[in-house]
Amino acid sequence: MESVTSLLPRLLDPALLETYGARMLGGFWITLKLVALSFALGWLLGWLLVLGRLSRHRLVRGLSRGYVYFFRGSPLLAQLFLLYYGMSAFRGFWQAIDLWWFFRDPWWCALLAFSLNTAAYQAEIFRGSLLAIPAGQKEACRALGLGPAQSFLRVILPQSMRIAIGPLGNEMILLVKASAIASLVTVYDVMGVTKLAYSRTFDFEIYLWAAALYLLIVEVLRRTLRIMEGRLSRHLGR
Amino acid sequence: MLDLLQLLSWGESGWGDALLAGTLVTILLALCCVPFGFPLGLLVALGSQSRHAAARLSATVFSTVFRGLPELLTLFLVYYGSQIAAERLMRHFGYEGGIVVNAFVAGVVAFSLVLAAFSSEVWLGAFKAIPAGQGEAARALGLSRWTTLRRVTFPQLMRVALPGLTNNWLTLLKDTSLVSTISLADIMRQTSQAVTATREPVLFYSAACVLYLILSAASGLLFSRAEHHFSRHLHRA
Amino acid sequence: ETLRVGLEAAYPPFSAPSAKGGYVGFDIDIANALCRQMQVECQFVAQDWDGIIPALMARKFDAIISSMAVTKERAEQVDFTGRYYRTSMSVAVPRDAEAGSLDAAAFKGKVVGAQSSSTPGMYAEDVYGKAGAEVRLYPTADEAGSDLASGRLDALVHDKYPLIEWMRKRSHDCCRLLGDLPGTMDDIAIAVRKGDDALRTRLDEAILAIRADGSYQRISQRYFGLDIY
Amino acid sequence: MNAPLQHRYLQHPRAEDAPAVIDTLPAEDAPAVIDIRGLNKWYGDYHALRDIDLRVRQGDRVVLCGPSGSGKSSLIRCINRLEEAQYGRIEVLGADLMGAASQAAPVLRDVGMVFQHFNLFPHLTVMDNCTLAPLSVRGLRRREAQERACHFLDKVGMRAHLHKYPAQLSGGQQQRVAIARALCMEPKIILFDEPTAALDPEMVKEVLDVMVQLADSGVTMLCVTHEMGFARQVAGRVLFLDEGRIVEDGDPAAFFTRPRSDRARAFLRQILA
Amino acid sequence: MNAPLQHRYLQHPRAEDAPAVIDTLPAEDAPAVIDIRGLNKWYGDYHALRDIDLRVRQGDRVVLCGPSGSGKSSLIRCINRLEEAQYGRIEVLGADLMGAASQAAPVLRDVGMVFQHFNLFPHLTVMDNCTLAPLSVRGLRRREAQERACHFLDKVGMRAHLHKYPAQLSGGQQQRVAIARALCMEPKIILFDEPTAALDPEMVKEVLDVMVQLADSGVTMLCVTHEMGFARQVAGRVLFLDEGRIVEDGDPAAFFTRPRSDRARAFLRQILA
Ligand SMILES: Nc1ncnc2c1ncn2[C@@H]1O[C@H](COP(=O)(O)OP(=O)(O)OP(=O)(O)O)[C@@H](O)[C@H]1O
Ligand SMILES: Nc1ncnc2c1ncn2[C@@H]1O[C@H](COP(=O)(O)OP(=O)(O)OP(=O)(O)O)[C@@H](O)[C@H]1O
Ligand SMILES: [Mg+2]
Ligand SMILES: [Mg+2]
Repeated sequence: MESVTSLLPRLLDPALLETYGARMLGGFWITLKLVALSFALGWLLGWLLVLGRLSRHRLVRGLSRGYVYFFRGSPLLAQLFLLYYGMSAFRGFWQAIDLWWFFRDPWWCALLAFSLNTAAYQAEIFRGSLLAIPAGQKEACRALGLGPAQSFLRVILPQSMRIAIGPLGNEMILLVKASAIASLVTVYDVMGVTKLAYSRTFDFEIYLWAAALYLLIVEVLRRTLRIMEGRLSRHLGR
Repeated sequence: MLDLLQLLSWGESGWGDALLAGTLVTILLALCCVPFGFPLGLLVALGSQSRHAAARLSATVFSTVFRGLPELLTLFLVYYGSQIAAERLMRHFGYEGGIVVNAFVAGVVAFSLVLAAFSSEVWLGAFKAIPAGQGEAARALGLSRWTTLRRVTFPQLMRVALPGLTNNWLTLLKDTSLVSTISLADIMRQTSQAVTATREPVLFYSAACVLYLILSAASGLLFSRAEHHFSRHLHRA
Repeated sequence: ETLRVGLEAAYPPFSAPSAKGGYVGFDIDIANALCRQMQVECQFVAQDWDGIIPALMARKFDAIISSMAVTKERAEQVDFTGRYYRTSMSVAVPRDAEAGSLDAAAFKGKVVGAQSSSTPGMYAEDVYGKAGAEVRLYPTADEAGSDLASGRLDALVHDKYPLIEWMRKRSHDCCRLLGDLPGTMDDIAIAVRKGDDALRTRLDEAILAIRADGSYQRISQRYFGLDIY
Repeated sequence: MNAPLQHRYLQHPRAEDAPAVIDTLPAEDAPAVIDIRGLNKWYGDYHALRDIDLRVRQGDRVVLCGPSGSGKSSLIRCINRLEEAQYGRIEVLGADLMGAASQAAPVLRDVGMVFQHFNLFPHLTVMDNCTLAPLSVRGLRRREAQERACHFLDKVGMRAHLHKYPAQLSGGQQQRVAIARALCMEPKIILFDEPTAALDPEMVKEVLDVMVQLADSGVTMLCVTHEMGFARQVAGRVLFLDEGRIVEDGDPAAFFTRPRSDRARAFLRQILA
Repeated sequence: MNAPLQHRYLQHPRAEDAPAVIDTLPAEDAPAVIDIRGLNKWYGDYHALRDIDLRVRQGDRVVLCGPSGSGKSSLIRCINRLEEAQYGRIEVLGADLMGAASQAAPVLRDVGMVFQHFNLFPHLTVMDNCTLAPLSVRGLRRREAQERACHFLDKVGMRAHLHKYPAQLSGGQQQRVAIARALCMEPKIILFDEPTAALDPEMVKEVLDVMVQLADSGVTMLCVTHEMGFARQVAGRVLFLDEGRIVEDGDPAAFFTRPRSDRARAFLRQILA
C-alpha cells in the first residue's frame, strides 16, 4: 500500500495536477459533449442523406452524392475553418436575418462543422449496411402490405444497425480524436488543453494523461459496442 | 479577383508551386504507408482470430492502443521516442553525437501503425463475410494454409474490404497533415504558411480543399477500378 | 560550418514565409547578421510552434531564433542567450468600442482573444481571465485578429510590434490600439540546448558585436523605424 | 450398375393411382379474382413473360410448374406487384394493378405471399413476426392480433414456439411460421413460391399437410412447386410454363397422363424418369 | 380433400421393383480404407456422435441417411477432419486421424469431398477451380493439371464451360464442377454431403447420373443423401443414423423392405408415405 502511495506522486505530478487537472477534465467534458451531440445530429442527417442517395429524383441523388463526396474528400480542419472564418465575412447578412448569434459562437460553429462532416461518413456506413440486407426482407414487407415508414422502422433499421455498428464505432473513435481540431476555433477539448499545458510546462507527462484518457474512452466505447452488438444479434444465438 | 489568382500562380509572387510541393509530400507520405499499413492490419486481423490466446491479446491491444492514441502522440512517440532510445543506446556504446531520425520515415512508421489499427477492423469484418465453406473446401482439397490465404481467402476478402479500406485511405490522406508538427511541409502546412504570408485564409483553405478533393477523386477512381477487378466474377457473362 | 536555426515562420513582421520559398522578417535578418558575424552559414528550419522546443532538444536544429520570450518554464528546458530585443504587449479593440481602460476589471464579461502558447496568451488567461473575462486562445494571432475584426472578440492581446504590423496591413481599419500593457516588458532571446554553452557564448558575443557595428540598428530601423533593443 | 437411374419421382403416373375427384372445385361461373390479359415482361432485353392470359376464379387451387428459368416466379411476383410488367393488364380482386401504386395498395393487403426462403424477420420473435402487419396495417388491437396469431400458429402446429427467434427454428418450422404470418392477414389470395424446395423429406410432409388444410378452407391458392405429389393431390388446375409462355393449362390428371405440348412431355419424362 | 397426402417418395418399395443385383460389390476381405472405432463427438454439451463403429472397405459405396440432426454431416466431416472428435479412433487409409495434423495431412489429400452448397471458389474460373489444388498440392505442371481438369470436366459434361465463373452456372452445373474439382485430386475416397438437396428435379438427375458413372469407376464413396432412388440403385450398403448412433447397417434391399429398428421404420413410413 505504501509503495502505491509513494509511486502515485511520481506518476502524477501534484503541482501539474493542481494546475491542469481541472482544465483537463473540462476538456474531457467538451470532447464528450461535442462528440455525442455531433454524432447524434450526424446520425439523423446521415439517414436523410441515404434517403437522398436512394431517391428516385436524379437531382436529389446527385446533391446527396456531392455532399458526401465533398465532406469525405476534404479535411475537417479546412471545413471548420471555412465555416467559422468564412461565415464571419458575411456578418452583415447574418445580423440581418438574426442568425449572427449562432455563427458568432465558436461552439455552435464547431458543432455544426462536426455534424456536417460525420453525417457524410455515417451516410456511407448506413448505405453499406442497407445494401447488405437481403432483398427478401423488403419484399416480405411489401407482401404484408407494410407502409414504407413501418417497413423502415420495424424491419430494416433494426437489422441494418447490427451491420453498421462496427464501422460506426470506428467513426466515433475518429470523431473523438478529431475533436482536437475544434481548438482551431478556440473550443478546447482534451487534446487542446493538453497541447496548451504542454506549451507552458514542457512536461511530456501531460501527454501521457491525455493518452490514458483517450485509451479509456476507446476501451469503454469498445465494450459498450460489444454489448450493443450482442443485444442486436441476440436473435442469431441459438 | 486577378490578385487572388495571382496568389495561386507559379513563380515569384504565387504559392502554386509551394502548394504543389505540399501535395507531393502528402501523396508520397500516404502512399508509403499503404504497403506497410494494410498488410500489417491484415496480420493483426489474422492475429485476433488466432487459436493462441497470446496472439489474440496482442492483436486486441495493438488495435485498441493505436486506434485510441491520438495520432499526434503516436507521431511524437515514434519521432522523438525512437531518437531518444537510439541516442541512449549509442551513448551506451560510447558514441556521444546526435542522431537524427528522418522526419519522413518517422511519419511513415507512425501512420502505418495507425492505418494498420483501423484497417484491421475492416479486414476483420470482411473475414466474417466470407462463408465458412470456402475454408472447408480448401482444407478438403488439402491446400496449405498459405495457399488458402493467398489464392482463396484474400481475393474474396478484397472485394468486401475495399469500401472500408477506401474510408481508411481517405482518413489517412487527411491525417498526414499532422506531420507539420515534425517539420514536414505537407498541403496543410503550406496552406497555413501561405495564409500567414498573404492573410487570405479563405482563398487558401478553399484551395487546400480542392487539392484534397482532387486527390480523393483520383484515389476513388483507383479504388473503384480495384473493386471492379475483385468482383469481376460476379458480372454475368 | 553551418548553424541550423529553428523558426516558426508565422509571426510577421519577425518571421514569415515568402512566396519565393525562403523566409523573411526581422528574426531572419538578425539571424543572418549573427551568422555573418560568427562566420558560419545559416540554415533555416521551419517548425510548428507547438513542437519547436522538443525539436531543438531532439537536435533538429541548434538554436531557436523565433522571437521567443524568456519565461521561467522555458528556461527550465532550454538555455537562453541575452536578449536581442524587448517587447511589451498591447491591446487592440474594435474601432467603435467605448472602452478606454486597460484595467483588468474593465474587461469583466468581455471576450478577450490571444494566441495560445504565447506570453500574451498566458497574460490574458492569468490577468483578464481571473478578472472575469472570457478568454479565447487561437492557434495564431491572425485568426484572433480576424475575429476581432468580425466582432466576435471585444479585445485582442498581442505583442506590440506584430499587432501594429497587423493593423497596418489590414486594408480597412476596423480596430484601434488601446495601448501598451504596463509591466509586460519581456526579453526576447535565442534558445539553445541546455548545456550548449559554447554556442550560447558565441551567440551572445555576436549579438553584442552586431550592435556595436550598427548592423542591428539598421535592421531595426528598416522594420520599425526605431531601435527595439 | 448400368441400370437406368430412378429417383425422386420414381413412379410413372397411372390411372389407378389418381386421387379421388376433388370435391371442392369452384363453380365454372365463380367470379375471377385474378384476371391477367396479354401480360409481357422484360428484364432489360430478356423477354421473361410472353402474352400471358390467365383467369383464376375464387377458391381455385392452381399449381405452376415448368423448367428452371421459365418465368414461374416472375409471374406470381407480378400478381403481387413485386415486379412491374411492361405490357398487358392485371386485375386482382377487381383492382387494376398496372395503375398507380396508391390504387393497388389496399388490394394487395388481401394478397398474401409465402417465399421460397421464408423471408421471416430475423430480429423478431415468431409472435412478433405474425402480429407486426395485423397491428400496423389492419389496425388491430394487440390482444386481437395476438389471439389471431395464436390461432393460426396453432393451426400450423407452431403454438409452442411463440417466443423463439427464426434462427432457433428448423427449416420446416420456419416455413410454417411464414405461412401463419401470411394467414394472419386473412388474405383472400395466397401465393406460394416453391414452399418446399429448401426442406428435407420429413419437413416437406409437414409443410404440405398445412397447405392441404389451407386448401380445404377455401382460400384461393397459387403455388409454384415441383412436388408433383402435391400437384396431383391438391391442385384443381396445373399450369405449365416454358420460356415465359403458359403452354399447358388443365386439370392434373390430364396434365400428367396426356400432356399436349412436346416441352411438357420432355419435362415429365425427365422428372418421372 | 382428405385423402392422405402422397409426395416425393410416393411409392412403397416392393420386391419386384428392386434393382438388378449390383455386380461390383467389394469382396468381403478387401482392406478397410476407413476404420472407425468407438467414436464420440460433442458440440459443447450436445452429444452429436455416440460410439460409432464403422469399417468401409475399398470400393464400397455407402449411403448415409437418417432424420435431420442425426449426425450424418458430423460423421463424414470427422472422416475428413473438418471436425475433431473427442474420443475414439479414426483410421483412414492406414493413418491415424486423431493424432497430429502433420501426420494426417498427406492422407487427407486422398480424401475428396463434395459439399451440399458446392463451395466453389467464386473468384476463380471453372478451370482454375479444378487446377488450383493439383498445381499447389500435388505439384503437377500446369499442362498436366489442365489436361487432367479437361478430362474430368468432360466426364461430367462441363468441358464447354471452362472459362466461366461459378456465378455464371446453374446449380446443377456448379455441383458437377464441384465433383470434377474433387476428382482432379484423384482421391481414393470421396465424400458427398447431400449433393442434390439444393437442386430442382431436372438437375438432380444430371448430378446423380455423374455419381453413377463415378461409382462404376471403383472409387470408395460415402454419400449422405435423401434420394432413396439413388440409395436403392447405386449403394452397396445403407447406414441409418439416429441421435448420433448407427442404428441400421445393411444392404439397401434389406433396409427398405425389412428395417430392423423402430426409428428407421418410422422414418421410412414418413418419407414413403
Ligand atoms: N432481376 C433479373 N434480371 C435479369 N433477368 C432476370 C431477373 N430475374 C429473373 N431473370 C430471368 O428471367 C427468367 C425467369 O426467371 P424466374 O425467376 O421467373 O424463373 P423461374 O421459372 O421461377 O425459375 P426457377 O425454377 O429456377 O425459380 C430467368 O431466365 C432469369 O434468368
Ligand atoms: N457447430 C455446432 N454447434 C452445436 N451443435 C451443432 C453444431 N453442428 C451441428 N450441431 C448439432 O449436432 C447435431 C448433428 O448435426 P449434423 O449436422 O451432423 O446433422 P445431420 O444429420 O447432418 O442433419 P441434416 O440432415 O439436417 O443435415 C444437430 O442436432 C445439430 O444441431
Ligand atoms: Mg423461381
Ligand atoms: Mg447435414
